[in-house]
Amino acid sequence: MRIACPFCGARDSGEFTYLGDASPKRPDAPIDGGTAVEDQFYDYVYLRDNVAGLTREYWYHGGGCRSWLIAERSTTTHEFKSVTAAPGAGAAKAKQAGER
Amino acid sequence: MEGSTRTVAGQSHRLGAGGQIDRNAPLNFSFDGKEMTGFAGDTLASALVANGVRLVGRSFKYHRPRGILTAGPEEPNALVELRTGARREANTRATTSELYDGLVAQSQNRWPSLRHDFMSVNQLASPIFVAGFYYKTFMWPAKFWEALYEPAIRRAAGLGKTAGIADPDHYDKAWAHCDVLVVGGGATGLAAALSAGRAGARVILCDDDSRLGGRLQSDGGVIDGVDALQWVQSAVAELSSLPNVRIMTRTAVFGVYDSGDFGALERVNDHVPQPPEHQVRQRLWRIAAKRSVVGAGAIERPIVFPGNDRPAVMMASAVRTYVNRFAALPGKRIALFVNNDDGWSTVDAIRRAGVEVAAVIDPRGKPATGDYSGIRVIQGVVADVGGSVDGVSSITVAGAGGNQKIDADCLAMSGGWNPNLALSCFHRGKPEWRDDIAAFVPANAPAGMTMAGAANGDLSLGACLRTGHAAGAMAAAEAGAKGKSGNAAKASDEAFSIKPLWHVQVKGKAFVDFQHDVTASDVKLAQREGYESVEHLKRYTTLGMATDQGKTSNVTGLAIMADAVGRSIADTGTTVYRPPYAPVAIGALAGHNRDENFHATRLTPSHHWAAERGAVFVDTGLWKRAQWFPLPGETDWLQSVTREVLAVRNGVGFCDVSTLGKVDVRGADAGTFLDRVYINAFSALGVGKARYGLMLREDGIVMDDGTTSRLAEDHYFMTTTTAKAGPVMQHLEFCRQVLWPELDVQLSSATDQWAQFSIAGPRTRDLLQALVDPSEDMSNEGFPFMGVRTVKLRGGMEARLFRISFSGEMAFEIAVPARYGEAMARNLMIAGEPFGVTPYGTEALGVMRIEKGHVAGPELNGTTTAGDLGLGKMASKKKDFIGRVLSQREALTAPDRQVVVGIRPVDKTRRLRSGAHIVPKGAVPGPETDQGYVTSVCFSPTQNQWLGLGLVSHGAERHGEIVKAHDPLRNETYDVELCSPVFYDPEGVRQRA
Amino acid sequence: MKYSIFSLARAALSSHKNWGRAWRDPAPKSHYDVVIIGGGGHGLATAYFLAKEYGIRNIAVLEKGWIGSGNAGRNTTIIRSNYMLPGNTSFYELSMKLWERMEQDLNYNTMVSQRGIINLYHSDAQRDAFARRGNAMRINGIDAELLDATEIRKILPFLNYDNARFPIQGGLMQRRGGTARHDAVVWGYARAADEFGVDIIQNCEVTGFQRTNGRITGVETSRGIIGAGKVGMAVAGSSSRVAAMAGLRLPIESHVLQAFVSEAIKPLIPGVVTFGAGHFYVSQSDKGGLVFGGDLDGYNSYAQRGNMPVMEDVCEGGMAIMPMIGRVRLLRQWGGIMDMSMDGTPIIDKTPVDGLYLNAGWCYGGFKATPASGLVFAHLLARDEPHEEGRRFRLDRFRRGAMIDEKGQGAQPNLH
Amino acid sequence: MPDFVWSSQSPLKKALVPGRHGAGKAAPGVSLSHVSDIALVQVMTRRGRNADVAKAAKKLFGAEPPAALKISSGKVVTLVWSGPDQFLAFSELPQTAPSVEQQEQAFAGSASLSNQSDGRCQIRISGPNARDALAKMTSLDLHDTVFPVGSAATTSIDHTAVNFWREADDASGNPVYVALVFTSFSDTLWHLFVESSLEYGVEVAAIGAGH
Repeated sequence: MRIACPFCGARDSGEFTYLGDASPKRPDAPIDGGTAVEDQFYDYVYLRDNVAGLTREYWYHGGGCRSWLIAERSTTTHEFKSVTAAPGAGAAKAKQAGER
Repeated sequence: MEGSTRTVAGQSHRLGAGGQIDRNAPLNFSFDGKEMTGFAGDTLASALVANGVRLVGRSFKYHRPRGILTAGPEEPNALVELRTGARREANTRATTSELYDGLVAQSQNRWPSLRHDFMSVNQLASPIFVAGFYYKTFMWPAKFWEALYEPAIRRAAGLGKTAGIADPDHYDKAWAHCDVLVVGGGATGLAAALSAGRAGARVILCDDDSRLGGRLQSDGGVIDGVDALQWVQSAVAELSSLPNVRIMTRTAVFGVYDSGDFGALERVNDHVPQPPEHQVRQRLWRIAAKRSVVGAGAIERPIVFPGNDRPAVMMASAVRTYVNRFAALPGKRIALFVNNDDGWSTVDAIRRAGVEVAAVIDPRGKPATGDYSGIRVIQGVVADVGGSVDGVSSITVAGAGGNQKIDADCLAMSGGWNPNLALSCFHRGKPEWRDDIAAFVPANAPAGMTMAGAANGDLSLGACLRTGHAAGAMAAAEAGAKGKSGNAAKASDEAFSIKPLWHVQVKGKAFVDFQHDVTASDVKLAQREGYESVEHLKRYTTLGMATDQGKTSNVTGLAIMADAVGRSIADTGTTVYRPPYAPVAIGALAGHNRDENFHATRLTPSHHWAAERGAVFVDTGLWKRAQWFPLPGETDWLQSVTREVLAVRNGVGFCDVSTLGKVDVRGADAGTFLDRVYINAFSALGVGKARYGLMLREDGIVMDDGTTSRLAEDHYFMTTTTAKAGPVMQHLEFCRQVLWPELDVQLSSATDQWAQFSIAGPRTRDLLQALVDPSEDMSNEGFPFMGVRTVKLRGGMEARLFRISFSGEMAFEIAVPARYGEAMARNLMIAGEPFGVTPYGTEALGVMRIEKGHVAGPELNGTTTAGDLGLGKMASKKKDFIGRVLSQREALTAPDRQVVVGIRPVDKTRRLRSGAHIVPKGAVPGPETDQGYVTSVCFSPTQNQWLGLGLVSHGAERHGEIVKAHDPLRNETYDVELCSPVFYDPEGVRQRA
Repeated sequence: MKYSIFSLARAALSSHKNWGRAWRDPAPKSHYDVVIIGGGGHGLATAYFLAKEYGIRNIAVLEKGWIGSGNAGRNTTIIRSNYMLPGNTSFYELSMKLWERMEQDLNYNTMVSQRGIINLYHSDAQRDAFARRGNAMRINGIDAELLDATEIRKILPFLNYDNARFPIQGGLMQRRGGTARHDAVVWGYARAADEFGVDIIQNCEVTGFQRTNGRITGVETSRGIIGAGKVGMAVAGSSSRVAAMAGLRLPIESHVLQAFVSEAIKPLIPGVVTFGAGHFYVSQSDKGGLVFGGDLDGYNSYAQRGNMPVMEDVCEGGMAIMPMIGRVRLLRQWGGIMDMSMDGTPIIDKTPVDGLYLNAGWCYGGFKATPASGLVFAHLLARDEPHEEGRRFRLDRFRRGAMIDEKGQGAQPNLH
Repeated sequence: MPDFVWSSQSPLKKALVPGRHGAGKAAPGVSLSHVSDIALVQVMTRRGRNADVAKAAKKLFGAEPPAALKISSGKVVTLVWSGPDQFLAFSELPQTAPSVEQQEQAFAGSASLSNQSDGRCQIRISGPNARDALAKMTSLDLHDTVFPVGSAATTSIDHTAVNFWREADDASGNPVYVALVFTSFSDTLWHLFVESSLEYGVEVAAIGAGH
């Protein structure tokens, strides 16, 4: 399997590490958020859509340029539809996660 | 060659002329101890055929005598143990093993000999040994399964014996890249490679055989008006002249994986007795291809009738291969049993070799075209095969006029052709049924793959050349090649007609899967019992699960099942095709990475120095670390370690700690970044100061700890544990790039840049005074606890010095660029010599951290919280950090959690062992009384007893309580006292001295 | 017909013409007391125990393909109860005890073979971790032995003791561990459940749930609507997909785990050998093939196939520890869809949806759990309260922070 | 007071055995060499400061920061692309290259620097069979059209990250590649380089101190 790193081009999957679903966003965590924030974090950390089909997911090109990537990939065919850089890869200046 | 039946001396069945063999290169070989001779260009199978050998093996279950069925990788019967000693290879197909001088082969799965195989008594019990019989019996008494039944079954099963000792040969792996991968070097593949290569595409052409040509080597023909073999020669010459084409013979493409990756096995040196020096036996190729053309041909299928497994019943195409390519005669009076036109072409081959055609049996009668004058043709079927262990002597034919017996010493059969479509199905694409050729054809090939020629159901030579050319041209264009592909080669489109005949339904054992002894009646039994899904059929009868993966049997088996169920073959479908297409040696899949090269080895900057001093090394992840430094006269590791600990506690010692992960954290927001990563605050840390930090995973569990220093306003230097250096770096980059891209922070691993040594003990300052430049103030005020700065060393060197302690002693860590690591070790020895300086290893390091109650890997086990480790108070209440929220969950803050405590045996002479569980004194050990366990132990020279750390429920409140350490694995139970984890200098006076 | 050597011998006289179907092929009825989705080992065992132990006979097991076509038919057939954490230890031991009497219970030879399992260790730290585990097993009444290198060498003389990258120091052995014939387990439970009147309905895919006032009242299938008093899901590999039809998100990811088998060779390896440091475990089947595997491919997948890096990684592990297998050939590779939970431990619980019960998250450990999973899930379905041995496998444990994390990897399923 | 000598040590001091190894007697198919004294600084652009970094690099090294997947050659220093908005400033002439302090000054505020002069080990591989040997180690496509002179990549060898680039061809027109491997892995990886080359015949040389 090869993954097209937006910086390095197509590379053997052995250079990459998989993290998981890129859809969940880390919730804001006010210090006094109480159990409501726990609920949000529980959802963020533990619950997954785990779809059979196209997903957005995090890959890390740790065996290469050390960029975090967001790939659109099918879990049924393993085909990559797109691979883009995480908002903060390189010297990119983003106000917050998700901006690009 | 016409009429030349004279044979070669000593090779009873070798034609006097013809064939692609080198008669000037005779090769000696032996089979079951019998010496024989063949020629260069032979396979083991063709050499056996040429020597008149017909019995070559025994079947899996019934131990029936078996001969050579095919001439290719689909062979189910002719499996041998090839080579001897450590190089013995079980289950090696004689049909694909190239002959070399001195080859030694043994038949397998027989005792005491192939001819007289004791286990052939199984045939007597065969009425009971039907499909799945073992699921219905061997159940009583229960204990007899492991004791009696199973060992007997295991001994009887299996096929060949492996060497049982390490494989002495080398393997490696390599990558290759191309625009167009062409699989198969027959007519189709050559045409595809030519058209793609001419267009300018980077082409790799792979063929399993030692020479290109595929079936053209066996069947000949006329292409572009010349003899087919001549055409092959010129095609190969043209391909070789193209710099963008790479030809890989003896290379089998065995699998297609994601995004156009293919696996292929090159048999680099299987055709010689053993690999030359510096060369590998086999090489695994990972081929990355933009497009692929698969011209893998087709496989002829047997017909199922009683006696179809007798030696010298052979596929018709194999008969042609042996006669034409190898000038070897499978028989001297050959009968044919065919149901399709292609099978009839065997008649010509036999006639040209000057051998008698006993008869041709075809349920359709004589075909419409072709000159078969003088040939005895019987419209009918073969109902039985007579003979002995040495094979066919007669066949019984059932025709319109009843049964008749015909003398023959070989029966060539053809039930039609199955396109070799496995590669197209490895991504779980299902093939489609085509009635006109009575076969499955590819339908859903993986993206980028084009099936062509016979593999796609185009069985005529003309069609192979046309479709191969077109597929190659298309693939090249899709891959971006701009050149012209030229014209396709031309050959005739011989007619192909077939009348499906799967099974001659008469009484007698008729085999579907030869190797696994699956008969037609087994298939029907499975159907009666409800195992009618093809996958159930396969699993219940083991059809297609032998070493040939059912290449000659799967389609036939499911056709018989379809018939039994009353479904069409198309509706019945196939089982899932699974790679590898042909079996691959495990050694080749491992390549270089075996034995000591299994994983890379990391060496510390002082490694060679430590080795010179006789250090004993321990594997810590990939690192080799000095575990202790034995001195002459020391006989026991504990003696050495105790000496090292006492030397530190009473004087000074040093230890290479370069393996700790080190990260340069820089940027305007580096402090904020660390505040969010660690549970405690770092933005307020002063420049020139170090602080212990603890980081959590987002689920609130401790991830790692370490000391992080502030070297400049925008420069922190983080250390991680040795084990977690990689995962922490990945985590930090995730935080930087994904979670908080708004922060200006840059990360760089500096682990390998620095040689870092811990120097510890009350004489540390004395040692350092000797080492550092006199201008450096090393007093407690001038260099306080947790201070950090760069110092000048004597002799013209600079070092980073950190006043941190893991041992509880007055200690520093000193870091210099890695190239000076060895010099640093030597200079520490020199500087510390007056103070009895002692190098110490990881074991002494561990002893001292346990004495001091510092947690490490065994406590940071991925399930403990900061609170569990007694570090809950470190967590800032003013800021958010990774893991904060979920660390507050009820079960992670429950009062009965297992927390870190000190543990010391009440009997001071008793050895404490890690892994012992803790139960209340007086309680019966059981799930309800199991309260924790011992995580780390050491013999403490300062306390003069074994002691340890543990995780124990309510542990913090139970200091002073006597409990039991329960260690049933080592038959030990003894009293221990729970106590504070800090055994040594609990006030921390020494490290601040 | 009862299976025995005598019935076999009698059948032989009539050329085995009299054997009937091992289980019936009924058309679905309009309503069942319990519908179990998933005709794998767990689903069929659940039906068997519901009928046998809890007296519920009006049961359907719905299978979208052929029974055993999921992970029951795609595993490395290992059985063991060498777990260390409360919740796991006694559950898997219950399973082991059920394995030990399975053939007699089912009248089907599932070839349960207790030839032993050995987990090798290569460092003091690994030894200590195994000591903790082994002692936890012993405290729970489970057999375990900590062996040193000399003892390992007696049992496994063929391992690499000369030049291994990570020298073998010893191993944790469970002699009662071993293997069983995976397909036979499916068929045995199917046949036994069928005899109690359970309808096993193949080629019947569930496409939706019927709900009344929020409660599940039936399932929509490719063979029509089937009413149900209760619905139990035992569809490891597809748990998220089926749960999504009921509007549920689960703490589960689907991952591919590959396994491999070699050509059949004469007996070489006695029991199960696990080389954890090298991501390699192996046993030898009764037919003679080496059955082996290693780590997950590492990415979410429903494709039921993997890639080369893991195949290579696993073979590297094999050659590191067992260099005698260099010339043995890998015959087949396959991939199963692992229901990876967030702590590596299964879930057997009611769901927030009334009438829908969940058996999921088996990671790569589902096969060995088959009998106990069936019994515990049957108990839950019959009694509406957890079985004693399943009481910790709750769905809400992640929210509460009561994870059962044997490997300590946290909410990162591909690391479990 | 004792004398302290600070002699530098190559991480390949044991692994590297100069001379001719492997098959054949004729010209070796592969040449392997190691330069022990290198200067290497990782330069990582701070957020949004690419223009400043380009200016500073031009001034200090006489070279633009390298384009993605390329090297950029200055007078003494080669700038090797090592990821988005970062590069390595590499030199085999550390005495004449700008010092780390000079670089820190030049990039103050615009880039974060990390001295890696001892964190990486340089290995040069060349010769008619260099590509064949490398094909066993790297999944990169090294075909002339894909990886011409001046190309750079960050990739992995034996599961270990390396920086890798192609220099000008040698006098015989054979390709020349340079790999920077992590120092602690260098002993292991050197053995892999040698083993992969043995079948072609390999000439091994060490350049610089510490052997």
